[in-house]
Amino acid sequence: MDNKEWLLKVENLTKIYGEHSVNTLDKTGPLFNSNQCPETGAIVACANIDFTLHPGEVLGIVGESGSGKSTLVKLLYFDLMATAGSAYLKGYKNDNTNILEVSNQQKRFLRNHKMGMVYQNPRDGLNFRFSSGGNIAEKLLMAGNFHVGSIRERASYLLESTEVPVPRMDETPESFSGGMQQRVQISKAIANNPPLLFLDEVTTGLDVSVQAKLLDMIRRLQQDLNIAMIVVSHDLSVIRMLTDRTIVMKNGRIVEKGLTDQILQDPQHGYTQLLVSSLL
Amino acid sequence: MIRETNYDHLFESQKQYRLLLDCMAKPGVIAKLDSDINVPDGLNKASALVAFALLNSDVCFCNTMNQEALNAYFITNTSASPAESDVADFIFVNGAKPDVKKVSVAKMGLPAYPESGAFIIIDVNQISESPLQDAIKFVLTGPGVKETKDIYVVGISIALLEAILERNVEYPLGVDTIITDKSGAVFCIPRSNKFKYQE
Amino acid sequence: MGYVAVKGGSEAIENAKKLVEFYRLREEVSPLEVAQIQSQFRLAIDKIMGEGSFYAPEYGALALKQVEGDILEAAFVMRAYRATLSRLYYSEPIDTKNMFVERRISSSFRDIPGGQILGPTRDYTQRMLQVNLATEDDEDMQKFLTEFKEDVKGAEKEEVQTFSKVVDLLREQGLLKGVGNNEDTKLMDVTRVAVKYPAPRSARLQMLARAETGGIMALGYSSMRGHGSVHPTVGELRVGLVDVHVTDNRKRKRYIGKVRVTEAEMISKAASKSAKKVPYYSIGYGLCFGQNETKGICMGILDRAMRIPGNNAPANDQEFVLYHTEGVESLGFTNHLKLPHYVTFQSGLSNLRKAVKRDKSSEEEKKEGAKTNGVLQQVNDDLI
Amino acid sequence: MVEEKKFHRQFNYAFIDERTKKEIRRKLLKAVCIPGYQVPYSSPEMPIARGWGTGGLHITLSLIGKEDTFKIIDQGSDASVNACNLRDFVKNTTDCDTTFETSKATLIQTRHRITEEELKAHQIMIFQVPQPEPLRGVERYEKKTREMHAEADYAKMWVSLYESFVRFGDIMRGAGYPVKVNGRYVMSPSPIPRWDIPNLSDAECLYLFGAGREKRLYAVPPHTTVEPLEFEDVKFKIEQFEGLKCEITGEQIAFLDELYGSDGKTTHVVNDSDFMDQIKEKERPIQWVNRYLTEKIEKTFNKN
Repeated sequence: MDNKEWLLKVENLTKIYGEHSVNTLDKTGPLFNSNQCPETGAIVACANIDFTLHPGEVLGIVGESGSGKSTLVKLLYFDLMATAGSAYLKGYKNDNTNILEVSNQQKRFLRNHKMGMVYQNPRDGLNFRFSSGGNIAEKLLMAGNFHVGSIRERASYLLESTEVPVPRMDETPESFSGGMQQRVQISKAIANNPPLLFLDEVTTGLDVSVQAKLLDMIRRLQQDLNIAMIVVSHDLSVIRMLTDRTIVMKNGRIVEKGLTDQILQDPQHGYTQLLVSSLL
Repeated sequence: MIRETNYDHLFESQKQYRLLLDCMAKPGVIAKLDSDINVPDGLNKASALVAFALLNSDVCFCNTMNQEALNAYFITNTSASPAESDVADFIFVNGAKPDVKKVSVAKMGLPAYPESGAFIIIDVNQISESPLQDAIKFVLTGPGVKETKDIYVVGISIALLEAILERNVEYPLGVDTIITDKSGAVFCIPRSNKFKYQE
Repeated sequence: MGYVAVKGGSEAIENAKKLVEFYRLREEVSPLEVAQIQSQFRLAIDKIMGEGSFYAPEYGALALKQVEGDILEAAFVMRAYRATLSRLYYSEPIDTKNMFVERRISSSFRDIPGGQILGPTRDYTQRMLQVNLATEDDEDMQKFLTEFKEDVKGAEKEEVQTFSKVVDLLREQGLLKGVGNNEDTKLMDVTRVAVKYPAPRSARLQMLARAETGGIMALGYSSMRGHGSVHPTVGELRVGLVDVHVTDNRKRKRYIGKVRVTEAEMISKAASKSAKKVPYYSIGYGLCFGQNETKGICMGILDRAMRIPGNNAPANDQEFVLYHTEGVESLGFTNHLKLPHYVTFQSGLSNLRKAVKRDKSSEEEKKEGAKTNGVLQQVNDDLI
Repeated sequence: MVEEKKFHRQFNYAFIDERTKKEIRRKLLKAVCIPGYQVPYSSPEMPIARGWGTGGLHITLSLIGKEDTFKIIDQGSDASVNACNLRDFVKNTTDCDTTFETSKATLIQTRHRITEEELKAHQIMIFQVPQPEPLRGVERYEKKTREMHAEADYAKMWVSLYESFVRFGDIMRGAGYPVKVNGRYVMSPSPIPRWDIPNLSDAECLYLFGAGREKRLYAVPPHTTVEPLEFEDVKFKIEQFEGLKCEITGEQIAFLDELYGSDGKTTHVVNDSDFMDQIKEKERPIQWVNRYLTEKIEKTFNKN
């Protein structure tokens, strides 16, 4: 693909918990089937992650729990601090500023204007003391919209497009079903049209029928808005349904990447083969 | 070493503090500080009175001029301890011949606790509300100033002003400045003030 | 008329002051002597000194007399007085290993080197109202004292009672790990600087030592009952006298006197953070003025609880614990509700009236009840 | 005798020791330098209970000198019991002049009101603050609210105002309406009514705030912008007192207290006791000028 057409570039992204030694990275990973450094006990959540995301593209990240896939998006959304590595966002400060190293105020700006995040647990992405509309308003207020009328208009529109009954806008998400909470979370995440959206295991824990509807909705939304997404899931059927390209992770490392169709039809790495066969 | 025996640490420091507070609240207002004290050479009396009003053993200071005599004088009369300029709560500077390097590393506080930024006390020759020869004109704007306020200062180096402006780029982080002259006049520039200067 | 009634402020205060003095004395029982209070209300004075953070038994007794026996109010008087005294020196850390022990128990071991010493305690007595005390007189007192002295004759002059620590036994075996509070290189004096959160351990312990006994008991108890996970054992509880030294300006160590303290070393299990995941014991520490074992123990529980990461229980949450167990501050603020609030109330009232008007005129009457409740709640929130 | 000495001790001028005064003075200067920012300070115990004005007293006693004339009001009244008690305390420990007359005072300590009369450049108004943290209602942890101020992250505050509008049709903040100072810090003005809020902005006098129990000091210097938080389409409003007037003076443009007589009848009187006395005995003092008040004046007198 044309080099000009990137949105997010990630290089050598690494997160290690605890004290690590020079050998930590060499003695962990899929080869050792372990995240834990045998010398220091440090946990390598993810290491040496490189990839490029294109505008409007949907990238899947798949792997079992502990593979580092959630850590990866949390690092990019600044929920966690990276141990090493860099990330660049197209259009932000000449495209060449490592967003992982900017000040907290700048990070806040990026989150408010350039990114959205949907967490597995709606409580992480929504404030349950606020109404659904209030949650969406939060994102809009932070992007500088201080007009209650237009905030409510936008919130209604978003809730409608995510299939949440608009009359329930002023209720707190507490009383909503899990699927509906997720849809409110998605509305909030895309409230100010961010070019980049992270989805972290958003269907995990929901009923199968609810899952299918939610995935459908996400796919439609993605096509309508042409928003770039990074979709994290342990579930290959989610990856198959939503993504164009896929990264397979194990023990904090990338073991395979490529077009989703290709990976599903012809998995190269033994671990991916295992995943695919379990899907069948 | 001079121990100031005439200075009244209760009422004089109260009175002079009130003048300082007024000056800090209204940048550009000029107050006169005076007292019967014998300041060592190379220090404006008003700067000594600022020190008497604000320093004690809870804080540390860095004086960048006539070090030995002034350090002894401050220690004796205020109980504050001397320190390097990057940790000092108060930095005393000669306006005409400043040690700019020391000012450029002054504490500017932390985002959650910006008040730990230092006070910079600058000795100059003369301060006036009306134009003076060889003076630098300060145009002050910000909290405490109705629209703008002009102040003329003789004996202050541009490099020093640049260093202070540089420290105050990321408000609320920054340093707060107190300028005194040989006649005992004093005015203040808090970090919230966006001042400009003209030669 | 309301307006005039408010104007009599000064006079009203003067009369209230006289009246409370009258209430203190009106029964015409001879005035309590400070020495009587000091010696016979020993445990009350200990509490007052702890919560007042001022070790001065005579002043504590005087304060208790002044406020008609309200311990927290007396602690408040002590604090206010203490705040006017200049802080000249910080003492050297006291060494409780060299405590002159009056009482010392451990519940972790059946026997400990030096033995368990019950000392003065009501722990194992029956709390029946002792009606004979109603008629106690000087003669009774002398009789008891003479008999008691007779009883203990011979045992009187044993060697000085200092003992090594029970927790040292565990520490020597590697079962007890240090707290590792590296943040505390310098003592943070909570009476001289406002605490910043997270607070270093030196600040946390000081604040607990000054905290209201009932307050820390409630939170310490909550932690044991299931709101949190501290299941402690008394490693050692000791009460006794310790020497206090200061270093003067010329770096000379000076002995300045003795204070009585209660020290509690509470032991609880902690998971290890290291790779091998061997659990070990960790200490919760309590130390306060005088004999106040409830406080020592609960302080130990809370010291431990506040080091558990996460705020999943009130006792683990340092902001929650430290802000709300500060007795003198809680006392003042809860009582400030007695001050007039009519301006703030008026301000909220005007909002409420408007909202009720809007509500009535609005067509959707469905949620009327719920809405008005919400409004009332909001008005209450405003009345700070 | 040692015992005698023990119980005979003089207190320092203005009660607080000089070392603590200096600390408070330094912190007040910093508060002035960073308008609206809460500076932590030692806040020693006073012989007055926490929550009863210790923060205000710390400031007053650190500033006061022999030349000062001190006035103190509580809920607008000089004669309310707690104001009397604090006035006595200040008077006894400093021997300074005290007054009820707003224009004669150099230092004015207050609880929950700004005087109805406009303050001048030489005057300092000192607020007793119960809860200095405007964000406490939306975030209970101090560690977090500090971070929020550091990053000027006021999202939660704004959402709470939005929610108030959604639930009740208006921003239901009564007293203590949150304001933004100098375009940077969101600040609690202490529980003054909304009536007083506009007078914080671009004033001639210096405003100092002391929260003793919470150990925080902050300031609004003269000629500083103080804006109540409001939306483009949902605005801040002051209390209106529509069609009401003072039973005693007939005054219509002042914050009014609502009184209930024993016959159950409601009457209103001017809240600011000195303002009322001046109107009754001398002449109406010069009042603050702000656009909310101007609107109210126009409305009131056009109607009549």
